[in-house]
Amino acid sequence: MLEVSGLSVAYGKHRALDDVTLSVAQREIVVILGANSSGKTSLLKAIAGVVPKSGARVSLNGRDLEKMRANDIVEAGLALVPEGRGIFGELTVRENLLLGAYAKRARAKEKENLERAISLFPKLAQRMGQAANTMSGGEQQMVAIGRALMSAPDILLLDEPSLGLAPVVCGELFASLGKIRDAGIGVLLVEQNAKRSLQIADRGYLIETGRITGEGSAAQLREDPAVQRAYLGVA
Amino acid sequence: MSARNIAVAAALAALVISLAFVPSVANGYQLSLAINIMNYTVLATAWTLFSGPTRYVSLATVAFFGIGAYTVAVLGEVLAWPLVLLVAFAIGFVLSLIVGLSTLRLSGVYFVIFTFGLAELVRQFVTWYEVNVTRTLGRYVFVDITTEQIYWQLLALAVVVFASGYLIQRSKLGLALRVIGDDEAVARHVGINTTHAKVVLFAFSASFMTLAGAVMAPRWTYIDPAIAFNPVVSFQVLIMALLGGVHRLYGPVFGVIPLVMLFEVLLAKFPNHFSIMVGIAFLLIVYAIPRGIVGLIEGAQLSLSRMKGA
Amino acid sequence: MKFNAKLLAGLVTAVAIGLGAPSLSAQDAPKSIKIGYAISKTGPNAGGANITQIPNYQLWVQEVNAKGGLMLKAYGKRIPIEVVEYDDRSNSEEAVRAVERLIEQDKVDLLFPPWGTGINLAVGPTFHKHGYPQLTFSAVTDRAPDLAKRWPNSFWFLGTSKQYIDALVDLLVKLRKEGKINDQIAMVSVADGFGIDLSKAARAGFEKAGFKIVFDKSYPIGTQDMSPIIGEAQRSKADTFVAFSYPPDTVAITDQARLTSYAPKVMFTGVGTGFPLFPQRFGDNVEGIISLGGWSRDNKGTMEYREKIRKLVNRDPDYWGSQIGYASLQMLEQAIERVGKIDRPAIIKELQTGTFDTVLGKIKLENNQPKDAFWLIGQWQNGVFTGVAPHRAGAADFIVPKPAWKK
Amino acid sequence: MFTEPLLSGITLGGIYALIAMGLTLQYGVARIMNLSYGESLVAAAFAALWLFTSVSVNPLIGLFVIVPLAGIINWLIYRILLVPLVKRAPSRDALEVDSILATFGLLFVAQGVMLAIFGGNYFSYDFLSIPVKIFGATISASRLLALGFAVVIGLALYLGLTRTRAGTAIRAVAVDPVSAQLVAIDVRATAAFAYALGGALVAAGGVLVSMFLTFNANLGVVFTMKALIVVIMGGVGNLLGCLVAGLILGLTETFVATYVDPGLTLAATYIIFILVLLLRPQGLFGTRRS
Amino acid sequence: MSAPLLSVSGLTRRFGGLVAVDGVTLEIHPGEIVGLLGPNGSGKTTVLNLISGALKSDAGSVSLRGRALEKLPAFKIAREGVARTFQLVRVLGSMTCKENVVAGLAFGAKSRWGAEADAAAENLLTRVGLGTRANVMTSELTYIDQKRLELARALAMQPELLLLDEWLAGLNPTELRDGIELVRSLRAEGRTILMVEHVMDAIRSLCDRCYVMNAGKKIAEGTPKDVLAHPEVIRAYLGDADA
Repeated sequence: MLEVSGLSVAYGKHRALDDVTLSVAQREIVVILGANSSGKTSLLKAIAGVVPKSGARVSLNGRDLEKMRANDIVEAGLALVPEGRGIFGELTVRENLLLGAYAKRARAKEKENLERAISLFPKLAQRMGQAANTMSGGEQQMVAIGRALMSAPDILLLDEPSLGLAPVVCGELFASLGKIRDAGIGVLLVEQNAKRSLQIADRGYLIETGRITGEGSAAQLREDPAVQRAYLGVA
Repeated sequence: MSARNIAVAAALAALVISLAFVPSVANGYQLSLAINIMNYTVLATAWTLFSGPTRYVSLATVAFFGIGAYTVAVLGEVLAWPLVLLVAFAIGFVLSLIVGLSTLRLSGVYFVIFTFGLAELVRQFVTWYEVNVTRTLGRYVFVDITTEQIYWQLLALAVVVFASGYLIQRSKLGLALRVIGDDEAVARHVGINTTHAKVVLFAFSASFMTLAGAVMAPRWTYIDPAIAFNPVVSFQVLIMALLGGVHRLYGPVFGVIPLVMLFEVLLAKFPNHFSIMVGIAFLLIVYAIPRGIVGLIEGAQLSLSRMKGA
Repeated sequence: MKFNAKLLAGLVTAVAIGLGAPSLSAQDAPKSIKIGYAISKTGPNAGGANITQIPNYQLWVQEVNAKGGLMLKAYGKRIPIEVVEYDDRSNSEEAVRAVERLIEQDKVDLLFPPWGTGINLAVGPTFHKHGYPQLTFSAVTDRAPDLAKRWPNSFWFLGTSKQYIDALVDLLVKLRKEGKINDQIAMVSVADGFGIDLSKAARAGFEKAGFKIVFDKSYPIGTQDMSPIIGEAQRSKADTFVAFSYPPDTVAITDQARLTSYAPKVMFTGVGTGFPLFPQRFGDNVEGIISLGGWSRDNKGTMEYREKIRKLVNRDPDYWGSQIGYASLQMLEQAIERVGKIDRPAIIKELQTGTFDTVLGKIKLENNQPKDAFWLIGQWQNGVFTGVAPHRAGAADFIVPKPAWKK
Repeated sequence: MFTEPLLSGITLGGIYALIAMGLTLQYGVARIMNLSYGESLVAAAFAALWLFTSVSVNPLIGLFVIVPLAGIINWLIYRILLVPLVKRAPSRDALEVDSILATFGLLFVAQGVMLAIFGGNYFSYDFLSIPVKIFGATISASRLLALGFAVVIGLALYLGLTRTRAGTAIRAVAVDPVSAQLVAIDVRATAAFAYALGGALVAAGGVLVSMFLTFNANLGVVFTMKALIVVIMGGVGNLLGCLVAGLILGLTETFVATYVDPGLTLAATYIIFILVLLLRPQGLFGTRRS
Repeated sequence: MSAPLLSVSGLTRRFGGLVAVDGVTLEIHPGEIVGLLGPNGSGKTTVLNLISGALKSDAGSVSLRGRALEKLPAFKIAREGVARTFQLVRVLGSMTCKENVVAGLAFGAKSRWGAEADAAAENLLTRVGLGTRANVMTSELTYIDQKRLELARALAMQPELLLLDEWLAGLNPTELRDGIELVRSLRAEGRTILMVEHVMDAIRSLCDRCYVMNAGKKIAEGTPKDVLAHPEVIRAYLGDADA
């Protein structure tokens, strides 16, 4: 269970996030909805320890994360698939995946997790020796998610995984997120594809200019005009 | 012009005039020290002219300095002195234009090492030419230039460098370079021809270095490539400028004076352990004064004014 | 020119007491004689300065002070020596400034010269301007006679490149006449002042004597891979191989020659051949190699000198400049004591005209240069770098051909 | 006639590559522009000399003492001297400038310590200076050995970096330090390790070249610059680039010396270096930094 | 209808295997405010980069009043009369606000310098609501003020065409209102603007016409009301629930 409360992030004078509180349980998909620049990416980065946060309490299964460095947070069981994927372009797919299991918590189960990642994304099996930056966007996204799964996380954070993907690929991707949840992992998803993400999500938060302005079950949010407004403005 | 500007200008003029009288009060050693400070002031300020705003770290200083010195070695006894200086300036300018045009694609450390390679290449070519064509290595420079004259020439050169720097800073070119230093993409999108601006400035900076080399050459009687193209000069200039602070025109002076003095003290106190002491002094500077001496002063001023304001 | 204030006061007192009164008294004597030097302790010149020059300075000062100092007749007592030293960082500009500092700030009575041709020339005008004798023994330049005229205070102990080349050519001509070598020479030189000056003189000298230079190349300073050069020389079929090299290249050239069993009948290598490093590195294989300098095997003073240096710095002096340097210091010592006070013009005069007893024997300078005072060409023979040319009394027989390399 | 310059060019190039490999790690992974790099090499050469002449330990055995020791010392240097700079640097460029300044100071300290111990004299000792004939060309066993080591070390390094978990982590840090922390890599510890490994490699280079080069305490800068040129020409952080650039420079030197003029060897290498940069500003095997 | 100010035709740009902009064609007439919409990663910013010369196109043409721009370097395009702001605000950090604006005044086709430029800069700063902050360092500014400053710098170039890249993004509701007012006042001056924007309220109230992109291709054009009701646009934004 990931619990975040009172999280704020500022870049210089610009306050990107203001007093955000949320939680993600095992075996659930939580989606953060919101227009561009509303602070979604900052939220994930702050939780993962990549950008400094102020005044937050972040805990994972009862362990405090807020003072930890990013690499220790991964060890604690939280993995981030960053926006733009953050894969190691010059390294091969296999190397990228195996690096995912660099965390000590995941080393023992490296083989198992690799098999699991490949069964999730069978396409990768034929591409293991290829340099990651020579692959298509969708395949790169698979590598990124596969790599994150290799660290055997309890909670997986995904930042706009559908970005730049063709619709068909996007569909496969979302289907795989369901499987990941079913494997017992909690997923926190930042996504602008609101409809599709609400279809697979259990719950969601709506975030606007750095603040949480709404939350509810996926069903509630699907019907909520505020969501549409956040994306398309007042009709 | 405000009253303050007039006061500053008057103070600077007074400073230059009093500096001009240094040779009449100083003994030979003190004059020599003054020459050293003046020489490095010219070099480090010229270096900062280009590297300060653009943030290109150049190790080619000695390439131009050495070319200036060699111009004197070759032409010193043939041409009238002002002509020699003119030729040196012209050679420096043309060469630096070529270099500038060809190197601006390089960034970061690639540029640093490229400029170092350039200096060494010039040195190797001069050596090879002297060895195989003129069949002498090492030229004797018997030019009738006294130490006092060298000092005055350097002083004049320093005034020219500062004046050019000041004018450039106030010119569109100066603004263009500051924009480039802050954000090259923005610079292009406000209509700045970034290549042009950088090359012109590089050429100015390099020509001043060439002139400094030409003015200094009569100090040594004998010039060979090892003396003229001593890479230590490039490093020393870089270090002095960075220590002083490169975001102000007068910054390097604050690096030159303390470092020259430090070297003098250490050379005298620790003739056998000079290296160790310089190294330690250096590390202390890097850790204690990360933003250069001017940064330190400005920081202190800022906190002072904040205290007053509070 | 500035007078020593005490000296001036002394003079005034002397005049006041009365004409013809006895000279200065012991009370007026300075506490010490200050001698200063700036030398390359760091930078590329440090290697040479450390071998040839600095130990001499240390040894001489130690010996003089052990005697209680220099005997100054004017005060009727010995005055100890005090040393001020700086590091010129192998940089001409630093050297000029350091010398000025020694003169103006430290007010030294006398100066020792720096190391190397370039830096000695750079500080020349400063020595001259202030009237300090400059006894260089690590500069080889064909301009030495001109310079001595231009700066009469300067003394050029190591001679001109022409002197060395003449001696070498004489030696080679003799060998050729005896049919021991052919008339072909392979020559390489380091692309630095020393190598170029000597190779230029050698080119003229060899050609004039009817030798053919079949291989003639220079290489950049710092080159340590000598295989292309030795390969070319080997293919040239010349009996004589001449390298005007610096210490690291001297070692590299010798090593490469030994590796490829390149054994020219006459093998000449440059600076460093006379350094202790050389026999240390190559052992018996140094036998027969020739270079600049050389010692007389039967000179007792020479061997004593070597012992003293060994005791001081725990290694041998070099076999070229070291001894000459020491001799120059002995001359300075005698000149000062003869003058009896620190009167630099008088000391310079005495150095120019006097005859001195030194480790090299009696020396009298001509045009500020020693003549025939030391060996120009030496050869490693039985573990001693022995003087073989110019041909004069005590010259050892030249071993030719150079013995084959031992593995 | 042709094999001789070829062989000595390859040997020389191999040695250049060997000298540069450590730097490409230190700069490519730890982002430290180490100007005191050559001093590490000279220090190792002195250590080998001392072991050989005073304690009669053969330099090849000496490697086993000197290399780990150098690794430890460099690790300490990183942890104590450089970590504060890494922490305070707001950007990679700032760290580069700071590291240039700091290691410049370090250069002087290291050089000064060596001067204090050994003076400015030249040193050279005789070890394995025996001729070996290959394809009609003669070469010294010590140089050949250095080439051999360059190949072995290069290969071991290559395999280590590509086939092991730690090695892959090092490459990951070089490629993208931000993402590296997202796979639980402790970037700072990895950088320290890479820096130490680089220091150990250059020490190995120092021991090997001490067998045939004449050196003194002032020679470090020469090696630093040679290594920098190889690294920059090959492309920062790229081992293959190091090897290729080293070989190009070595072959250029010997071929120019043999067929053109020994006086132009260095000029030729600088020309090639400059041309490479003008045509490929990121080096032969480098990737463009956005 | 008047002749177009900007016409873009068949504009294409690839990054590796990805076609970021795929044969985009659009036209902007003098005095229009045109919106360029589309979900993240659809290629909008790339289009702006291609027009302003920050990137070179692989195919297609861009012309301003009939003058071809696609081969020109960025600084020449700027001098031809195209000014822009950046997605992530880019003010010049070592300078004061006034100097930032002078940077925009000094190098354009109608370059101004010296006292004239100082006066113009102060006017522009007042124009965007930073009149009192002329001598403040940019690092002291709040986010919205940095955006204002960036706009002032772009206006300083007296552009024929102004490109705004998510200029309204990241503002809180009050700031957003001010921002929209500011852009609206530009329209009143008769400026021609191409804006990439996600804030739909702003689009609705500001734009005369819109183009919508998805996956590098243009998928719709028309008035804001029409395109935002376009099923394909809605699908592009909110996702296709059925796929």
